[in-house]
Amino acid sequence: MKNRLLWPILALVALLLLNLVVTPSFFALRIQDGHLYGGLVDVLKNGAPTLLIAIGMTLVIATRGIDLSVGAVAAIAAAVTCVHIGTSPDAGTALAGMAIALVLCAALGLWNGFLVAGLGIQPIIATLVLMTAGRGIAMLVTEGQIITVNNDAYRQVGAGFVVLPVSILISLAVLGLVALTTRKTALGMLIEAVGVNPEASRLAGVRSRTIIWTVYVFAAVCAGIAGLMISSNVSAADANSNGLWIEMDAILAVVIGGTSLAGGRYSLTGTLLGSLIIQTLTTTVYTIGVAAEVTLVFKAVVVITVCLIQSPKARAALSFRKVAVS
Amino acid sequence: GSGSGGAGSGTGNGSSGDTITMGFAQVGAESGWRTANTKSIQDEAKAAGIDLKFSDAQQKQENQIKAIRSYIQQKVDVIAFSPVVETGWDTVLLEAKRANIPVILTDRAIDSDDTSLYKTFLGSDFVEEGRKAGDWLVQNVNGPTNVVELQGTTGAAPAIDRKKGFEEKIAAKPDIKVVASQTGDFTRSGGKQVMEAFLKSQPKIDVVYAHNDDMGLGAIEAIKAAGKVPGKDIKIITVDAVKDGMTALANGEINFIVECNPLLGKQLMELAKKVVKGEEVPARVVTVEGTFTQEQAKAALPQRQY
Amino acid sequence: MTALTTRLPARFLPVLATVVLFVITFGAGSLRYDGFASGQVIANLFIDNAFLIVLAAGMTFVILSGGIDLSVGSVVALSTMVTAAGLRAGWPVPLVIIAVLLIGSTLGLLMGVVIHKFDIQPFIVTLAGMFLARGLCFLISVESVSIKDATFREVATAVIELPGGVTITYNVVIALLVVLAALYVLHRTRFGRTVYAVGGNEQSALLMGLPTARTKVGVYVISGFCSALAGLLFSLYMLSGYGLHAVGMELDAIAAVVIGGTLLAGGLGYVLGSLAGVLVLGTIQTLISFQGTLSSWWTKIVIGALLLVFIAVQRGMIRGRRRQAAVAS
Amino acid sequence: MTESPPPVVEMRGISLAFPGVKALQDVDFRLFPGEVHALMGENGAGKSTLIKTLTGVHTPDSGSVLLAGESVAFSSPGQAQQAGISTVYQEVNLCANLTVAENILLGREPRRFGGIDFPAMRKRAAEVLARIGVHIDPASVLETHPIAVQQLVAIARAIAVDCRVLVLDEPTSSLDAGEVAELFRIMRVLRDEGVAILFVSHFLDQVYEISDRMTVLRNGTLVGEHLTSELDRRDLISKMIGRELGALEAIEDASERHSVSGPVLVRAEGLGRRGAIAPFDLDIRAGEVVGLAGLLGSGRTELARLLFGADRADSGRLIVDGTPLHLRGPRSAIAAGIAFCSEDRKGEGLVADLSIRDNLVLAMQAARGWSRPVSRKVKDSLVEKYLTALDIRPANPDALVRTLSGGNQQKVLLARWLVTEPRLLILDEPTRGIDIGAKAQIQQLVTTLAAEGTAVLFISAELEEVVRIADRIVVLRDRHKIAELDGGSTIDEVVELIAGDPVPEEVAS
Ligand SMILES: Nc1ncnc2c1ncn2[C@@H]1O[C@H](COP(=O)(O)OP(=O)(O)OP(=O)(O)O)[C@@H](O)[C@H]1O
Ligand SMILES: Nc1ncnc2c1ncn2[C@@H]1O[C@H](COP(=O)(O)OP(=O)(O)OP(=O)(O)O)[C@@H](O)[C@H]1O
Ligand SMILES: [Mg+2]
Ligand SMILES: [Mg+2]
Repeated sequence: MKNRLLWPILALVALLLLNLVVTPSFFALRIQDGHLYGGLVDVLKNGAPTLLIAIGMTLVIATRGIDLSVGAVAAIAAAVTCVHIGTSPDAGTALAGMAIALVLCAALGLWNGFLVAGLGIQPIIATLVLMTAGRGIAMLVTEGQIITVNNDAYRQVGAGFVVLPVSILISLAVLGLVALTTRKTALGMLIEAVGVNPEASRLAGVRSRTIIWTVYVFAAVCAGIAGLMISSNVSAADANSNGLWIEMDAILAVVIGGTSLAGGRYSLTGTLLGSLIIQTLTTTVYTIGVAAEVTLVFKAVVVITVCLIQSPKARAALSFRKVAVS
Repeated sequence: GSGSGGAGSGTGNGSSGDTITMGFAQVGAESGWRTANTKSIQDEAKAAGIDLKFSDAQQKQENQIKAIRSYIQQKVDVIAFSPVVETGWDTVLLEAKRANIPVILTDRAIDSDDTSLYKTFLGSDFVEEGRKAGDWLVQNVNGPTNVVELQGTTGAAPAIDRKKGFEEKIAAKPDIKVVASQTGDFTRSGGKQVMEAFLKSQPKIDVVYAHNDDMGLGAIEAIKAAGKVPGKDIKIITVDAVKDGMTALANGEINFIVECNPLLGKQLMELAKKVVKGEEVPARVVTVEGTFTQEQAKAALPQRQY
Repeated sequence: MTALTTRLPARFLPVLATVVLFVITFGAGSLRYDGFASGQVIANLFIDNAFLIVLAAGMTFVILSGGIDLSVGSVVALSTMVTAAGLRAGWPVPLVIIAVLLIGSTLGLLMGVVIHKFDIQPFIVTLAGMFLARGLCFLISVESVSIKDATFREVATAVIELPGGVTITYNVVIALLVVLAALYVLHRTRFGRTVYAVGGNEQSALLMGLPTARTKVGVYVISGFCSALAGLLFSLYMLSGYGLHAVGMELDAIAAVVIGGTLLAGGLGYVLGSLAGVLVLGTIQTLISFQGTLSSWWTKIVIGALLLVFIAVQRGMIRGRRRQAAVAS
Repeated sequence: MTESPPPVVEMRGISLAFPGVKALQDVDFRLFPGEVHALMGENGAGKSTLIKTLTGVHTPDSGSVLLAGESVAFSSPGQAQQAGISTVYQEVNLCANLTVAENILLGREPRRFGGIDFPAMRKRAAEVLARIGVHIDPASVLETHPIAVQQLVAIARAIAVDCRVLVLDEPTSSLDAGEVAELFRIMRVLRDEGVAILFVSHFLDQVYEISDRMTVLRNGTLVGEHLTSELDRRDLISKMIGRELGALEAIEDASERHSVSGPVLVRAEGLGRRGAIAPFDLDIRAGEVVGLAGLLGSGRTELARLLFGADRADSGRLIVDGTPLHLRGPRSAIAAGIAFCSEDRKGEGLVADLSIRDNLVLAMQAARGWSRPVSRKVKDSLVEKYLTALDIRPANPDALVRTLSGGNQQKVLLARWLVTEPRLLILDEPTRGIDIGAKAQIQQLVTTLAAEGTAVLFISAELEEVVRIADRIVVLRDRHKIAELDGGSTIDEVVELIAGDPVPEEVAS
């Protein structure tokens, strides 16, 4: 278990070191306006939404599902909140807006859960419905405009600091909460059981439907909060670009973290590492000055290298000669 | 509720009646700019009494082609569309030509040797926009200047052209150097993230050139978070002139905006009527576009519609 | 009809349901819109989706084997880019075609080998493949490149007249040939059946002594080849090469396959289902452009809603049929 | 040994370790042409692992494999197959989504014009099946058949080709006497043709009936190689378990029958499901062991599934403690104190990727709901209790169930339901793949449970077992309940009923 996480950690460290070599100031931290400021802080702050969505996604994937709609749900949450806030600078309005948005997200999660657990539709296609329509709904809410708000309370969610960025604190808190809930209760085990062998779980009396339903709702709420972070970070809701392709990043984070898309055993720590690796990669591209044309090739090379490092088989193949010699 | 009334059908062969049927294949609704563009076209079509068939291609060129093909099938009187990419239109436009349906391009020309494929092209010139931005910079800075560039989506035509035009102009002054250039995908979050990274990796940044207002607005947030003053410590040039950008310009956070006008509707409808009647139209109609400094922005802001 | 359906094994039901639904949707469109019920509209469905049909056929192999290929859209883009750049550089057409097909198959082969040899999840490997292929496009050229080659243009604009004045393009013919070939390979060859076996239970397939390694790598080669071929068709369709072509098309292909009744977990599904799935997606689009009054956001919402109606009804039909079949037996 | 022909398979000094387990340590093994060679040992002794090492599934850490005198190192089962080693692995390892014919012939299907010739393939498959006395539609999908039929299909696959070596790892665990006889007939024919047959079974009768020679493993080490004729049962058992036999016999004696007259715990009235089992009546009393007897496919499993609510009944009702129970699914059955231990432990029983501990408490936990976790302490004590009670090996609660030997997996599944302390325990083939010691243990467990007031519904393909332990025997035929017999009945009586005339039409639904 610990051994398995060693390699993602190494990959992350290697990426960070690459930054250090190219930009020596990357690790520099200073206090700016009462909070930490520096490259690492950016990684945490910008990685927070992906991490949050990836946490929800981990549980969904553990039940053998997948949720493609998280990006659209994030956009809806952002749109609803910003439209609700409008020009108001009130903290109360912001809170109310966020509450409405998250309740809506929970409802969207129920909807996904209904399609998957209730109607038995394959998750990828069931959530594709909301992925497509959801962005339309978000645009309907904003009427295709970017809704800019000027609300300090709202700004805190994505751009605020309590020494560290508020967004990463939220994501880590959710991570801790999920870790605790799944470990201290039997939820984690039951989720894995449903993911590994749904029929055996049913015959053992596990409420698979309720569990599947729960994880989709949870994933949607996570996506909603992430959407709030993304839009709060720039104080604007953009129904088109908020959370665009974030489902791919989240799934990638989960998978790099060692959770199999085939369901079953999952690792939240792995997901945390996966998210950090992905965000570090993105930030690295900006900091070390990879030309825009080469960015994708660079990403491809890094992703595949990270995976090769992690794969026991690849390592065995690489170290084979050494073993043979010694 | 349902946004799709029963209207819109039942036209089919509009050539017989007086009302003109226009098929408009929009790229998508990927930005506020585009939405304003769509709205202008829809409003002006209504005002001009033109029956508009509108389709949104969800940012995919192939969908646009499909829509155009379906307009040909529906025998509309005139087809208009915004080709975000220059290439890839020949086949379907040839079909339109065979079906005797005139085509108007908006926004951008196409790259085809056969100019008979379309009647006219109405739109802005992205390279020119880049040049305007470059011009302003050349005239307004002295001494060594480090510029960071926030590019649009890699490969997107406005991104390529605005970069090209800009580079063309600043080449005249070797003091001006683009020290970093990265794509911010035309979004605020993208602009902010890239700018955050630039602020850490570049020791000295004097100017930000953003390919659209949104990335510029994102960059402003990043600059503020770094404890610098946007517009003063770091000058900002953007393109588009949407309302939010203009507000920032009026507030002194942006220094210069090159306009890219989405309100093509009126001109388009006029052209369409002429084209359907068979009148001669100029092969190229340039939209009226200007540039804004901070003072001009303050004056123009109250009338800004989008 | 009932006699037929009760005799049909349950596994054909999703495909059947898709086809029936397609017919119903099309009928509904014909009633609602003038000019919808024409042969050319159907032909356009094929013309406009020929490349997607080819992609979906390749994707069917991968998904049947229990994998997934996210790189297909990017490989299409890369293929258009290579085609356009190659022709611009004056390469002869056959050379371009061979080069494109080789590049696509090689990419598939590489991904397959990494997936199999190093036991890395297909999702990541093909996602990296997706980045790589699109990145290579931009390395060739950031701008779009027009295809001016005369032969290419001729083939692209040539039409085949069918009885009734309906015209189709060569793309359609190629796409249908690919479907036929896929049908043959999947159902008549050992490789095809092994694809199903591996998708059903890889461990068992291995213990049964089947060549799982070759099969697993093979499906990615096929998918890579199909993507390259789809890229060629796309080049003919667009007459241009561009790094931003076919963005997100992998999702369309996957959606078509899954709507066609193929199980994402592998082992169950049919190419004909995927073909029906593509046609369904195409019909939804045609319906929307015939409606012609939807705003951008309503377009998305309606696409989602139609998709939902589609899969929900399909699901209902399958369930109902199963129950009926159980009662009848 | 003085055999003239050289061994066709020779394994020398084979060692293989899995993380935490030394599965094989320096094992030698020889297999001669024209013999049936039984590989014997307790659950987890390493039999399946040795077989998988031979066929290239596992690569040994050390040691060598010789085939007809030549050193071989297969890297996949496919290669072993090409070299003439045909294998039936312990769990049914076929592709449930393919047809029966494909499962039998895939990889060597008849072809025409380059493509598979399906009519010929079905014909050929039907022939092979007929050889072992199975008559099912070769075009049907494998997963529509019960596990026993699947096992027969796996055997058919193995004998469908000409082979030098036939390996059968517990092929008979789900089969009833008739099919076993059929299989043995084929095995004898093949042996006489010079095929070397490696056979694994926990049924000593079968082993003594068919095998010429045996190799005994214990804890991954070689105990010895013997001619069957020279090793009697007592010695064999003590070699397998490593101690004297006394303990075992004591257990067997304990399974005394008694008649029960307690209150009716569960009553089925006209319960039935079309296509599965005709409506039946059944009373099960607390403390009673009811055996279900019938041929393969007679509907025993279907009956059990209805009682548990795994399938929905479309007629009749179920009465528990005198009040009708509306069975909405397994959950309501579990809540009413009913437990069902499925015959298909791989597909419907265990959660392979979870640990022994999690599998053990799964049903109990599911009943409590996710928010009330079984405390670590309770878990540990339960796990501890059942690991020792059922002698599950390795006794490491964190080991993934996937890595256990077949017999040990079966024990884990059984333990899962014992943990819930059910009032009615339905056991569908609970002794499948379980070694002789453990089998006696389980039988005794059933008796003890019954003595403590638990009702047990016991299904087994092994009639002796049913007759020995049941207080009452319900006989099924062609998916109809045809008779109930008292505990004192003999096997012959039961067999007569099972194999009797077809059910008259009017009884059928
Ligand atoms: N893949 C694996 N990983 C870890 N341990 C394993 C694995 N496969 C088998 N083992 C262990 O190796 C030992 C031998 O198992 P094996 O399956 O060979 O037993 P067996 O003799 O066939 O028993 P049974 O009669 O129950 O089938 C067991 O302790 C088992 O837990
Ligand atoms: N999933 C299924 N689909 C269709 N028919 C089935 C299915 N499962 C079982 N059957 C059929 O139902 C009949 C009863 O099967 P069942 O498993 O109840 O028999 P059984 O007496 O328990 O036999 P076994 O000895 O195999 O356990 C068999 O004829 C079988 O072919
Ligand atoms: Mg075994
Ligand atoms: Mg049974």
